[in-house]
Amino acid sequence: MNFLDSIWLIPLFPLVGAAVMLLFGRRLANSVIRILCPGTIFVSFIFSVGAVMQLAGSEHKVHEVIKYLWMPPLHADWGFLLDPLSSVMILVVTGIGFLIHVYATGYMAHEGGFYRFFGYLNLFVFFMLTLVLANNYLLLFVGWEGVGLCSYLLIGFYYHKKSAGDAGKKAFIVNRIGDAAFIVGMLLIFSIAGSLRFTEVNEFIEAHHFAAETAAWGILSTTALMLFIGATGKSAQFPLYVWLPDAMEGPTPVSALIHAATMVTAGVYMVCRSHVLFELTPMTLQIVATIGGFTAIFAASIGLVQNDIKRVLAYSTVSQLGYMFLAAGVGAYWVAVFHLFTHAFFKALLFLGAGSVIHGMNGEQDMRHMGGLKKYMPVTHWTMFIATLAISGIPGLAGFFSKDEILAQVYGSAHGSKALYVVGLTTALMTSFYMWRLMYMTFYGTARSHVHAHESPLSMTGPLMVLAAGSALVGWLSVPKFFPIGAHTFEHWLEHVFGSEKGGAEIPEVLLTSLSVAAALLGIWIASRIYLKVWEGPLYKAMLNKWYVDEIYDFLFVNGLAKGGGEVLGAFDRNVINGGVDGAGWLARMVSSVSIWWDTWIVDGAVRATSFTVKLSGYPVRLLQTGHVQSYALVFIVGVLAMFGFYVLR
Amino acid sequence: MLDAVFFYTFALMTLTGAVLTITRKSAVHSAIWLIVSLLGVAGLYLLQQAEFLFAVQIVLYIGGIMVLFLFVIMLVNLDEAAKQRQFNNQRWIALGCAVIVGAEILYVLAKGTASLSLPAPAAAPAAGGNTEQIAVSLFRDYLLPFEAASLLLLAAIVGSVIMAKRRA
Amino acid sequence: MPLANFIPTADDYLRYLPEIILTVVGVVIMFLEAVGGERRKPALGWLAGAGLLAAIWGSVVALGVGGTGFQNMVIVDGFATFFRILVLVIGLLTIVSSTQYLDREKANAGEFHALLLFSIAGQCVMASANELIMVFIGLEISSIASYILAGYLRDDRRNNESALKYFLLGSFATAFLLYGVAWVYGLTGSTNLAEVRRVLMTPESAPNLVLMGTAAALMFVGFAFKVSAAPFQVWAPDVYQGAPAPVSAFMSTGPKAAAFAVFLRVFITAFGPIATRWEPFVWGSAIATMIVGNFAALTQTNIKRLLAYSSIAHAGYVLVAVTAHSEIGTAAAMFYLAAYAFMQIGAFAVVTWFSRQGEKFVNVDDLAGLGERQPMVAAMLTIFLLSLIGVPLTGGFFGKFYIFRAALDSNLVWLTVIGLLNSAVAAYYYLRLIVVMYMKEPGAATENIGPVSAGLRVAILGSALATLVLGIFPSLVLDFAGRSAALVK
Amino acid sequence: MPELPLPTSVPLSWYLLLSAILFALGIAGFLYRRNIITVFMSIELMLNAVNLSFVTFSYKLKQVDGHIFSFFVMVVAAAEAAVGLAIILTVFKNRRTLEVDEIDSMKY
Repeated sequence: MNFLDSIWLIPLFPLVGAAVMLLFGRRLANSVIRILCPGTIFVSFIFSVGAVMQLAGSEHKVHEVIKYLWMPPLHADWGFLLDPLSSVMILVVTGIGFLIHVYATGYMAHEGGFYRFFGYLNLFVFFMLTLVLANNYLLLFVGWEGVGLCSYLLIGFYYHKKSAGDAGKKAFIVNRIGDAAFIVGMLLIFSIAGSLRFTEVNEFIEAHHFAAETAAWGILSTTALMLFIGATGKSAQFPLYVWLPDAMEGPTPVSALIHAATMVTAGVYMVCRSHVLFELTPMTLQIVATIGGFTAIFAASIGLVQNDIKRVLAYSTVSQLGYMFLAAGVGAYWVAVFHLFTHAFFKALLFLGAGSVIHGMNGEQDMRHMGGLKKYMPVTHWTMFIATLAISGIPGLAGFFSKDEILAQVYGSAHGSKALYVVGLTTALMTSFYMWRLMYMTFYGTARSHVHAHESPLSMTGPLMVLAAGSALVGWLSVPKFFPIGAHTFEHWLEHVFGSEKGGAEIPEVLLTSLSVAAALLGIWIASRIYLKVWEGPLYKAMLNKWYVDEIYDFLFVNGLAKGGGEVLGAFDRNVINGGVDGAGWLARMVSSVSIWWDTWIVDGAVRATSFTVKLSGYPVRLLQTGHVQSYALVFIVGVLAMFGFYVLR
Repeated sequence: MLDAVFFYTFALMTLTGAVLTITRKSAVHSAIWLIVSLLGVAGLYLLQQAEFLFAVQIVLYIGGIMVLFLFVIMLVNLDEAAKQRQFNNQRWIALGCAVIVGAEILYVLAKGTASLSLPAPAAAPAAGGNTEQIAVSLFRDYLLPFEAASLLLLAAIVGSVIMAKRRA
Repeated sequence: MPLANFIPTADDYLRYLPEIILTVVGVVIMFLEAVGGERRKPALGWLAGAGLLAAIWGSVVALGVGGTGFQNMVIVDGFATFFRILVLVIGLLTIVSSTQYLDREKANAGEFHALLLFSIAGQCVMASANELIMVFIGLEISSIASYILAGYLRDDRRNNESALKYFLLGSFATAFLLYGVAWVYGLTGSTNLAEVRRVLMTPESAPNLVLMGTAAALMFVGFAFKVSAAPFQVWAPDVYQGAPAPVSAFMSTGPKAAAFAVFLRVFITAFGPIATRWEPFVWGSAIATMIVGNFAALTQTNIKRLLAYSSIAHAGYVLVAVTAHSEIGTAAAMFYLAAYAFMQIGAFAVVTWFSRQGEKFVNVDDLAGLGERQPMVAAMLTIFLLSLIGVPLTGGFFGKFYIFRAALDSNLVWLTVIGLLNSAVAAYYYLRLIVVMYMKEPGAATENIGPVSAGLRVAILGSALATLVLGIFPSLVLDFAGRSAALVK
Repeated sequence: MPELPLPTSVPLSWYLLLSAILFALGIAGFLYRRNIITVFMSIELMLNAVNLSFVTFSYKLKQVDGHIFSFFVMVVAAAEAAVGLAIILTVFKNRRTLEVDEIDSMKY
């Protein structure tokens, strides 16, 4: 069977699934749905694997299948493009998508609207596959908006929760802003290259030898910047990241699939897809790297003190996406995709694990009420343990290889800088801290609630185990150059798209690797010092200590400094006396408090400002639309005056 | 010279009529002053050799439309209407705006007329009086608008009957 | 010239076939209404529908003998045919969605249909006008009929008010239009569009540009009123809110499409040579229209009023395409108007069904729980709203996409940016409807809601289908629009 | 009929200025009168201003096309008057008032 020419079928299977679910789902038994929906994704997965294998075997590493000339004047069609880049994406989408579907059959078993949930989920996969397989920007945009729409539907899945509805709405509207920029970018590309097909656009740009816009800001830079703004919306980068944490209102499998593994990486994919353009615009690349780096450290600092288990992961996702943009921004596209790939495994696993915990705790999401779950939920614990090791960057696991490579590239690439490297390294430290904080608060210590936690069913733990294996192993697809064993498959595979690496400055790889490992270990150590010590002690002391930390926070940022400088000194004293460990924790809290302050006042402020604007816009309307015919006529006359004035005064 | 006298007379009629139309309290008075103004305009038509329009103005506008207006004014309660406040709250702003619009049109006209070069007539007008010319033109070149106007009138008749008739 | 030259030829009549068919059918309907009994009432609706279908056929026939006719009074080209068919289809959808409404409100069906046909005939006249006098008469036929339709339920206070406001302000705006026409005539010596263009193109006979620009501005007032462009849009919310729901659907699409047709025709054909004169105020109006429409819609609680503001905003997007005054701009405007017509009529059809007798339920909150009670209708309304937002795979997306492409092509960068930001704002109020439909518990309005009548079902499904087809296969319409967008030969 | 000489003592533009003033007066009437019927009459003033312009231009151009346009304007004015007055009557029947600024049940 020729899988290569059948790639157009890959998105079609989930679409059929979605259509069946949404049209007849109500009449189907749950047991049928349970087979059918993951089944369609699995078939897509098989086709994807087949197609990728054949692509690997073929001479030409680009395969285009055009099914229908959709809009000939725009050079946009229902056409699909399989190349090493999209092949990575379809494997992630179908593979991890399948596992999450299986997981969801267990997780959602007791929820109403089972069929609708799976209908939307399948629809999402359809749009996601359309997005990554599209051979032109327009079809990519169709998928782009489609996944946004499904995300909106799935976040708001809990209809009765108003916050869910609001979160969905917020996600949709914030994304519209990014989309507006994307459309402009797309139109600019068309006006430059006269086509929207990736291959033709790239050929055009290469054939016309555009000079890189190093000196002055030009049309290419604008185009690339517009595309990047579009990406910041979908991939939750600063300042458009605000929707992602709220999106956690949705069911956990949705968070895992959409808000961790697939949809949010669409922006990274799109930037990498347009790498030919970005290569020519160093200034835009600089912006990409800066925004990426800033988002990474910023989101990580907020993640330090979140108490909702899913929100920790949400901020962590934002932070990791920042890493990917950081990589793309320094021109290391393949590394960005590599991190995207490994991240999909361990982050999906973390979310699913968190879901399993929430499931086991009967819906509890606050980590302060967890603890000691290790013995009740062994599988969940061990799989999450692996994922946490992976994300922290412990050598041998997936996250280590990709993150290490990013840091090395940031350090060594022509576009990179030492400052960004320090940012990345600090983020790595923070990441390992908050992830281990999560682990300690959830699984270790003593139980802090009376819920009888139970392990989840096999349909949920099965995918966890598969993902854990992935999190442990996929990193070996591309190891650092000085590593004695391991492959460079991933890098070489993507060289067909991004070209081989140009020899940059000599990178002290061993040193860099040691540094990042040290950062990871330091984070774990601090977390264990603070949380393990505290939670393992008597409950009383734990409460006391927690209270004390919160008090500082309250004092510093809620009650205000003016209330008593002496207490600040006292608090500082206690911290200094209590040693560097607590001091580091305090510092972390401080950094994080600033970020939280930003989040509450500026971000929520923006949300409040929106509703304020809505109210405000009512006033001019009242002034204009009085209901009186003659004041309407007066408005006419003012309009006429304005137009005449234009002629008279000019 | 004589035409100047006529012009000023008719112009005065037109303007006085118009000003009084929009300032008289009673709707009936307004309507009557409007008729005066329309007569003035009719006179101006005559001055510019538009005999046909002069006749139409008298017959259709004054004889038809204005009578309709008066009829409706009589139909609604006149006493009550006269007692009502005649000018609305925005009258000063409104007047100001109207003055500015007028001034701007005048300004543009004044500025423009200096260089107002009307195109030369395409062809010498056909022989015959104004009414005859109009007849020829109306039933040859403007046949279609003439027919379309019948549809307009039909729609208007149907419309006003629907609005006015008692509910079945 | 010999008299024979002035006798209209058979081809002339063929070119005018749609208008003739509509007039004849309209008259026949009124006649049958008078002689037929109560039982024949439903047949009148069928007859009107058949008349519209025949007129669509007539438009195609007319295109077969395309060209100018009746001493250059009309021009039948692809552009005219596109808009003729568009308003005819709009009429068809209005008729199927109004049958149940008329029944429910115990209104007279025969005269309603006759007036509707006359109004559409007027819009067809506008679409094919090649002479300002035809523009004017077509506009008036369409307007006079719609004044009456807006106040069709004459015992209803809101209907009255709507008709009165529409009528007074409409006449007011028409006076400006006419004053502009008078100046155009005085400055160029003709009211024929091609002739006006010729005069403006010839340097030696070109009139004073200040006066010409002012004339264009005065005419713009008239057109802007009809298309509800700022600052001449103020009437629209009141009128659409007050008029019967199917009539609002009709008024916010049919006359608007026809008015855009003449707007484009006049400004691009006749005033094309002085584009630099009118471009600035159309530009300003486009921005103001989008902003006013979208921001005013944010606070609305009445669905009809909300849709009225949204229709203003959409007029703003089309104005962006007009400002571009290029062929792709024209094609984009044509496509957008078609896509917009379906989504707007569809949304209004749902409102028609939902509002119940006397239009009791027209508030946004009344929709609560519709997704649960009537999932099919809710899904359809969702499609219309998504299209109004401009989500891909719906007609609204491609409409916007092409418009902004045309704008960028003409270097209207700011217009594009403001337009796109506006479409982001617009998502807010449309989504509110979706949220209410799906995420709120059913209230009094949705508890005892009856099924959708057959006619409305056809209207809703048809519009939804058209919206999706335009979104998935836009080239079907776009190719034709692109081919017929060349207004200047 | 012998052609009359152009009235040289009154420049043509004066007719246009007169027409402009008449138009502005119509606007003023529309904007500030409260009685709906008078408001409507103001529109008639504006239409007359338009007709005057048409006739003047027509005279200058030695054509009758302007006359014909004026004629159609009058026809339309008649049709509008019929429809408009009918609408005004129904409003009066329903509300017992002719004050235009009391007709404001729909706003904002």
